[in-house]
Amino acid sequence: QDPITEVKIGIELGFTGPLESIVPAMAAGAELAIAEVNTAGTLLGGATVTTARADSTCTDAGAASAAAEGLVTGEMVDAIMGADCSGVTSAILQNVARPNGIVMISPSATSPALSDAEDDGLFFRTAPSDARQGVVMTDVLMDREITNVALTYTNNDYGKGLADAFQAAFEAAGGTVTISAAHEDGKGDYSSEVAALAAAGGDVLVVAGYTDQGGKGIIQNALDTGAFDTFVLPDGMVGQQLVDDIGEGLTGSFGQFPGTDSAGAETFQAMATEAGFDGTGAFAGESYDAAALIMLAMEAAGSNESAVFKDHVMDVANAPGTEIFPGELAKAIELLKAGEDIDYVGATAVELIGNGESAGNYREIEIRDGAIETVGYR
Amino acid sequence: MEFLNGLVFLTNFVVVPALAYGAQLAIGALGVTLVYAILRFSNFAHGDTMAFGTAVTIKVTALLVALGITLGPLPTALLALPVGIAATMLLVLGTDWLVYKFYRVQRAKPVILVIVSLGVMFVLNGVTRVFIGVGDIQFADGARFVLTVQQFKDATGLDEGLAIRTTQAITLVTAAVTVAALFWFLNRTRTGKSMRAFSDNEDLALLSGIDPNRVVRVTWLIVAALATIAGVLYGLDKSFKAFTYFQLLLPIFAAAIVGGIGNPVGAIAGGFLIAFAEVTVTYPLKKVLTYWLPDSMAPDGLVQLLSGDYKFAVSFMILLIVLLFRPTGLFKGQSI
Amino acid sequence: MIVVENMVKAFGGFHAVDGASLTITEGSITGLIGPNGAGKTTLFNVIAGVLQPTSGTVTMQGQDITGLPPHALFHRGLLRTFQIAHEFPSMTCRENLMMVPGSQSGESLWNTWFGRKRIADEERALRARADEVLDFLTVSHLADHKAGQISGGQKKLLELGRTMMVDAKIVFLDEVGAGVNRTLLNTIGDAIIRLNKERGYTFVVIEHDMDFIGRLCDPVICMAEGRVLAQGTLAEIKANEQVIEAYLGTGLKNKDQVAGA
Amino acid sequence: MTDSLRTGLFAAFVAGLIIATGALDNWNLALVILNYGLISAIMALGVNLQWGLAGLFNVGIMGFVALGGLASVLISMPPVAAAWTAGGLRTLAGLAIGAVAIVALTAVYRRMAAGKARTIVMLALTVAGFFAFRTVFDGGVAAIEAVNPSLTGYLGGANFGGDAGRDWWWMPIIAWPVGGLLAAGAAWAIGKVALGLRSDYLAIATLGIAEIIIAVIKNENWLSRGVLNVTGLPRPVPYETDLQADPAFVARAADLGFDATLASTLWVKLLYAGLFATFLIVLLFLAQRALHSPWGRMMRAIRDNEVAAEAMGKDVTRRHLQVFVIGSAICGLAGAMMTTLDGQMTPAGYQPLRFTFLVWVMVIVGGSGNNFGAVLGGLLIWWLWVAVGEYGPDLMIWVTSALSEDSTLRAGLVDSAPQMRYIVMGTVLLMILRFSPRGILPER
Amino acid sequence: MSDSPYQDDRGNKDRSITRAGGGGTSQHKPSGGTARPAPGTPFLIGEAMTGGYGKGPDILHACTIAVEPGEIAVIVGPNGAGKSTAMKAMFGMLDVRSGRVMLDGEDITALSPQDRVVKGMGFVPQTHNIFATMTVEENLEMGAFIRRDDFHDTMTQVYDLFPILKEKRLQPAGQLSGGQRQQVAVGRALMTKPKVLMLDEPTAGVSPIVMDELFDRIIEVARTGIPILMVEQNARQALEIADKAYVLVQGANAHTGTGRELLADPDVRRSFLGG
Ligand SMILES: Nc1ncnc2c1ncn2[C@@H]1O[C@H](COP(=O)(O)OP(=O)(O)OP(=O)(O)O)[C@@H](O)[C@H]1O
Ligand SMILES: Nc1ncnc2c1ncn2[C@@H]1O[C@H](COP(=O)(O)OP(=O)(O)OP(=O)(O)O)[C@@H](O)[C@H]1O
Ligand SMILES: [Mg+2]
Ligand SMILES: [Mg+2]
Repeated sequence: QDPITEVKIGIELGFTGPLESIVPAMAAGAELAIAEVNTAGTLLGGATVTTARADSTCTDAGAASAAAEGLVTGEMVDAIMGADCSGVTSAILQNVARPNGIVMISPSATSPALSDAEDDGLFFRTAPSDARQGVVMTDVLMDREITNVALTYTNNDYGKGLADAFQAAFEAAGGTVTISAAHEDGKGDYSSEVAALAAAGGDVLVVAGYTDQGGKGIIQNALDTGAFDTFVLPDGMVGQQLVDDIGEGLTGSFGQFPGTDSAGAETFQAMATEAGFDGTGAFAGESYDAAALIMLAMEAAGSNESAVFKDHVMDVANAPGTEIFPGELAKAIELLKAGEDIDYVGATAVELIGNGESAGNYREIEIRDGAIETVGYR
Repeated sequence: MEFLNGLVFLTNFVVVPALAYGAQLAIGALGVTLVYAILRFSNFAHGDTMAFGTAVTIKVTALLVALGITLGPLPTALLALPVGIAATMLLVLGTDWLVYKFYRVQRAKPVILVIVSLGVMFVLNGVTRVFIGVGDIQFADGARFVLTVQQFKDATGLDEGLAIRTTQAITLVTAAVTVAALFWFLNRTRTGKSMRAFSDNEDLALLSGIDPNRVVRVTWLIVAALATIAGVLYGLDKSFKAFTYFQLLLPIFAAAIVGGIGNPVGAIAGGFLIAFAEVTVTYPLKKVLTYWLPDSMAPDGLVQLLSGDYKFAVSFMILLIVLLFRPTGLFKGQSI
Repeated sequence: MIVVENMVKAFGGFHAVDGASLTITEGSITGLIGPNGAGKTTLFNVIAGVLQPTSGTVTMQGQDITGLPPHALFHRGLLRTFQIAHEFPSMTCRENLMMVPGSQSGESLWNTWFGRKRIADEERALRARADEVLDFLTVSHLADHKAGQISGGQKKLLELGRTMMVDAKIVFLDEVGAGVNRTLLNTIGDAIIRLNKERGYTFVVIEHDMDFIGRLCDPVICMAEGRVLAQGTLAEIKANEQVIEAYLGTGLKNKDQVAGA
Repeated sequence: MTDSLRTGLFAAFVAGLIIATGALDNWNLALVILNYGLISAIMALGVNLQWGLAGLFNVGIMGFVALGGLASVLISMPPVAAAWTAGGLRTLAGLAIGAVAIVALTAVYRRMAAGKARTIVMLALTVAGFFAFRTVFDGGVAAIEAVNPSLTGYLGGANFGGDAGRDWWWMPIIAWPVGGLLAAGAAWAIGKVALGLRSDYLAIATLGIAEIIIAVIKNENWLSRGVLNVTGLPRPVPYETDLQADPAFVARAADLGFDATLASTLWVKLLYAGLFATFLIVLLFLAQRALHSPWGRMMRAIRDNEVAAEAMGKDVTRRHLQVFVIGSAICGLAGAMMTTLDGQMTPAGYQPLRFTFLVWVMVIVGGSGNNFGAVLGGLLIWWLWVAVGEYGPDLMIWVTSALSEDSTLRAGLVDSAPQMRYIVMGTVLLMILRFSPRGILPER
Repeated sequence: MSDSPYQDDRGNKDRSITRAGGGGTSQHKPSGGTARPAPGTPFLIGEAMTGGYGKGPDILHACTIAVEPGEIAVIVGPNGAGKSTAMKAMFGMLDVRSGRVMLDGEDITALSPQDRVVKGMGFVPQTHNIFATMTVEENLEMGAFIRRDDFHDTMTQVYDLFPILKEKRLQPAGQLSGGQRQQVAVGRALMTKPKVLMLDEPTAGVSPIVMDELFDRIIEVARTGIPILMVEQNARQALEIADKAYVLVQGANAHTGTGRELLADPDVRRSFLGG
């Protein structure tokens, strides 16, 4: 058999559209992992990894499918890192990835519906399903003896899914959700949302949104008007940028995001800063991990054929094996080459369960003195 | 006391924000309405013109701050605003010369111009993003509040607080000044009247010795100024993001139309109507009623007129209701 | 044939038509004159269903037609022309005429798909009729011209031609003469008389040209300030003091001074 | 140049673009573009009927497309039995109460004389009706949405074919015309109230109505699963994976010299293309016949001068309603097709830029008032929309290849390539309008 | 209507009116009021004008029209003969392909319409001749747009001439009846205090009494030395007061003479005056 000289990974994210502001950091995260592997130059006995970007638009299933078609049948990519939004992700999966038998790892599609999607074993995600996070968030609140909360979520499958999961868990645990109100991203003015939330009242405000979208607008407005002073921040809301933007007011707010007791996140952030992008941006770490997993699975399988390496994704992601952190991809490749097992931890403590989604180990954080501090793990 | 608390609560969460938002919409809608009245088309590129002007202002603000020039308690962006306005003026004049003029000379149907403005919108959309990026940018500096919740509580001893942000105060003052200046200009000055004449009957304006090119130029200049001011005020009060400004187009159009498109008074009324409607229609009265009603009657539910889910659609529902009963808007607008 | 009773049409507080009552007899050519702003056009618009009356009634052949929409009135045989010609500019003159007849089977979508044969037959007949009308109006050479590109007077002829495509009962003409060359106006006048004689159309004619009114109309109604001021033959009207004062005037004062200069 | 020659050349050009995409890049992409292009062409045809023929400025296309999508879900998805037992009937009862209340209200409004009494009765009816409706309806909805919310939580559709509806593979095709009917129903109601408005007002009213329709689809989870999306819609064509597993198919593909994956993906797309093209051709045929008939002449007259048309006995309001309903129905049909092709319904994906303005661009560029123009414009603009996204970044890399590898300008430009889609779309639109202002195929 | 590919929607509907390069308002003040002919040529003359709309065919064929101070010149002719077109050509609203327009001895063929207004030409078009959404008073003010002096006297004069306008002073002109609008249009032109006044069918649609008034006023204006050029279909009355008259047929001069001469010409009477 000919040696493999080139591996091509498609990066399909919403470069335009509602998520366009967080996507550049995500793409940069994925490309960081790829650059790392290329620097090592040892993948599959010396193959170079190239990338091809495509625009998922986040919202338009038709355009996303066409773009994916271009990646898979035009650019002949071996795997896809993407997509970002759950809607287009499932469209690409069904319309392009499955028919062509191409592996897809999404860094940010968290809709519970994707857990049971028919995928022929081709689909994975480095973000956990929202169902799990709802339970974790309930625990965090209950431990702090907070039982009366207001809830707002971004009106998409992520926000709604998370809000529903949380509300169910929280009420089952005896808590009260005074109001569960959606907010639309891509607006600037959130005073009416905050007015409604304030009128309903609650000890804290749970904001299931994005750091640079409506979520931020809501927090800013709530602080300014004195509606709430403590916020609960799930994964989409945890980011240094938010802390920097809001400043003092966020002190004391808390939340959780995927992560284990590992140094991976900090390493990744340092690497990102070095590479010139914001490593704390939502799903940047997940993107790094998604790309890394694709390449490591290839190495483990000794092949860049999706049909072959799709069965190795879970192996490299999970224990047993040597733990692999960001910046150690070269080492991982060596280990795999040597026939050893690895346990990829990466930037977000990846642990794949079920049909190939992140297990949902969460890191509980609190904002103190303008920094995100870890207070525990769940 | 109870009553006062309720009142303050309502003011803090409804009146103040809606006033500021309404003022921003109103200035935006004024721009749309002027283009409509004088150049006769619905300018879909207006949102992106706002974004462009704001983007330039942001760049200049950054430069000023880097140079150590600030305005003390006021946002530095106010200092940069004239530059932003000037740049936007150049932009729209350039666009007019390059694009719109051709169709004006050809006397194209308004809908052609609408579609042309759609093309301009696409281009401008891209240009702005390439120029400043797609991210979220916060550029307000200086003092954040004129009055904070805590200050208010301390001063009055009430349970509820009232906050007024600097940007909200600036927005209202600027809006008032801008609108007054515009009205004075349109109704009192020769140039203003000639613009109205031109908007009414282009040929006859010509026969009265009015220079059409000058009218068009002045219109664009005013529109550029209005767009930049609206954009910067909005960005100061919230934050800047290219996509948000594109989205803003819908409420701005709704405001212009509700008021009666082509009618400046209507644009302002429309702006405030839409803003207040968005805040109040889905507003849960629970807490206010708890203050105002005797304890025994305090409500259990949220007491919402309309479920919050539909908040996004509220401005359009208002729009439809108004149009059904007054088909040309609140203040009679022009209709082609 | 048409009876208008106590018609009032107010714009805001201003009564453009203010209690006008008049009767139009079948088979007549009635002239309607009056100073500018007397409410003639407004009265037309109310009768023709373009405006809703504030109060008052209109009956046509004994049936109440107050407030019916224009298209319904058309089907009852009431047609009108416009003070400013309302042609269909992007259609040819022939098409302008062919579109007129109501209840063409080709106006139902279903028939356009499944009733081609019937439509073809109808179209042939319509076309023949349109050409006949164009001929009658001495403008057959314009049949394939776009109606937007013919001269003002020709547009007025076309307006009149449309009323001939169907068997109208009553036709309202609003200032057919304004801006039309007098020689052409005579042609139009002849056409009106022929229609009246040969086809029995009833006409109501608004016009400021007394010669034209004189040639065509009997009786003549004069309106002023929204009311009927006088009614009778043109000679009677011309002799009416009030009419002279409000409408006709007494001729030029300065004429001689200039002609001599 | 004669009209038919011009049409022929334009058609050849568009076909050439798609074929070139296939030949030079890849056939799968070309077929994807063709499929979505055919659907876009149908939408453009509908809008052209409204604008080109009747001068109705409808900017609410998105809403009708979304209704079509909803129909696709309601017809082609299997029903969720548990949800029906939990609260299906109660929800329907709630809706019935609401409908009765509205009927009663209109009856009171019509029958009773205006005055205080009527106002009071109407107010009382409104309040009572509203509360009755909410109590019954909300309970039902809550019950439905509680049924396995992460996967269903809605009533599902009417497809009783086993295996998640796949046995009744033809149901999606039924769903398409139903989508048209649903959109037509909505258009009728909207037209009844809004068609009296003039140009820009109608435009903005329809824009608003579209947003409201989307809001309903996004929030009424019991009906449409809202923002949680409905995925895995059955298809009227075989699944690629099934084909790949079918030895007969693999053998036949091998005979033709294709590998199974490629053959299956192409075959499925070709089948879709055939279905869509059939619908398009039938619609185009009907539209052409209508246009060149007394009906079309009447519509042109109405567009030219409504007042005169009204005076010539044409019921302008009724005709406007007719065209509005038909045009919207066509958009609904296309929307249902698109949802089937996507294999899922994503309410958040309905953005005015994509589903309203882009369609308008298609119509104007193609040539409003000309059915062929609209259809070809649909295909052309859709090709461009995809092609710019597809080839833009490559082009940018090529353009900037003169700059040094690590210049920040180059990096910046390459990064902003996706934004170029907007710039290029805008520029092309402006160019076409500049040099052929009535579109590429002007009316007559 | 022009054959522009865009379809027109407002104004007089010819693209040529806003032709490119129509310069800015020059600031020099019109002297207004009196006119004095340069020796040798008439005060205002369109000489051998040939031209048409846009890229369309020629409508005018070597058509000549002139008027002297204190004179009333009347153009008559069948519909579509090119009378309005000739007026527009003299006002610079369409390209004159050959021939020239002279005002007071100066060649103004290349000037834009606004510049001609500044030079003292006033024009009332046949249609669309008022600002419909502006009040009657604002309409008159716009007539005085290029005047920098106090124009209230002129306005009083106009109100004296058309008392109905004073009554409807604050009403939008678009709500007036056909004849009232015509009065506004003429009033607007008078506000310019023009050196030469051009009227395109000023009496179309006005009642006999107002028509007489209008003619009277036109005579008065002419008597002050301002040349007046008008198109009329009420030809008999117009010719009676005309010092000079032109009959146009198909864009060319068919007959020229004094008003009385033409009135007496049986050929002219039959073909153009309705017998
Ligand atoms: N929409 C309107 N709003 C307010 N006033 C109006 C409106 N339409 C007409 N009028 C007024 O009603 C009066 C009658 O107008 P109308 O057009 O009927 O006159 P007319 O008799 O046809 O005159 P003319 O002979 O000049 O055409 C006028 O004084 C006019 O100002
Ligand atoms: N805007 C235009 N574009 C193209 N052709 C035009 C335009 N306006 C007028 N025409 C044509 O020019 C010719 C002369 O028109 P003009 O308006 O000068 O006639 P007129 O003598 O004023 O007639 P009337 O007495 O009916 O007003 C006509 O054949 C007409 O069709
Ligand atoms: Mg009238
Ligand atoms: Mg004329």
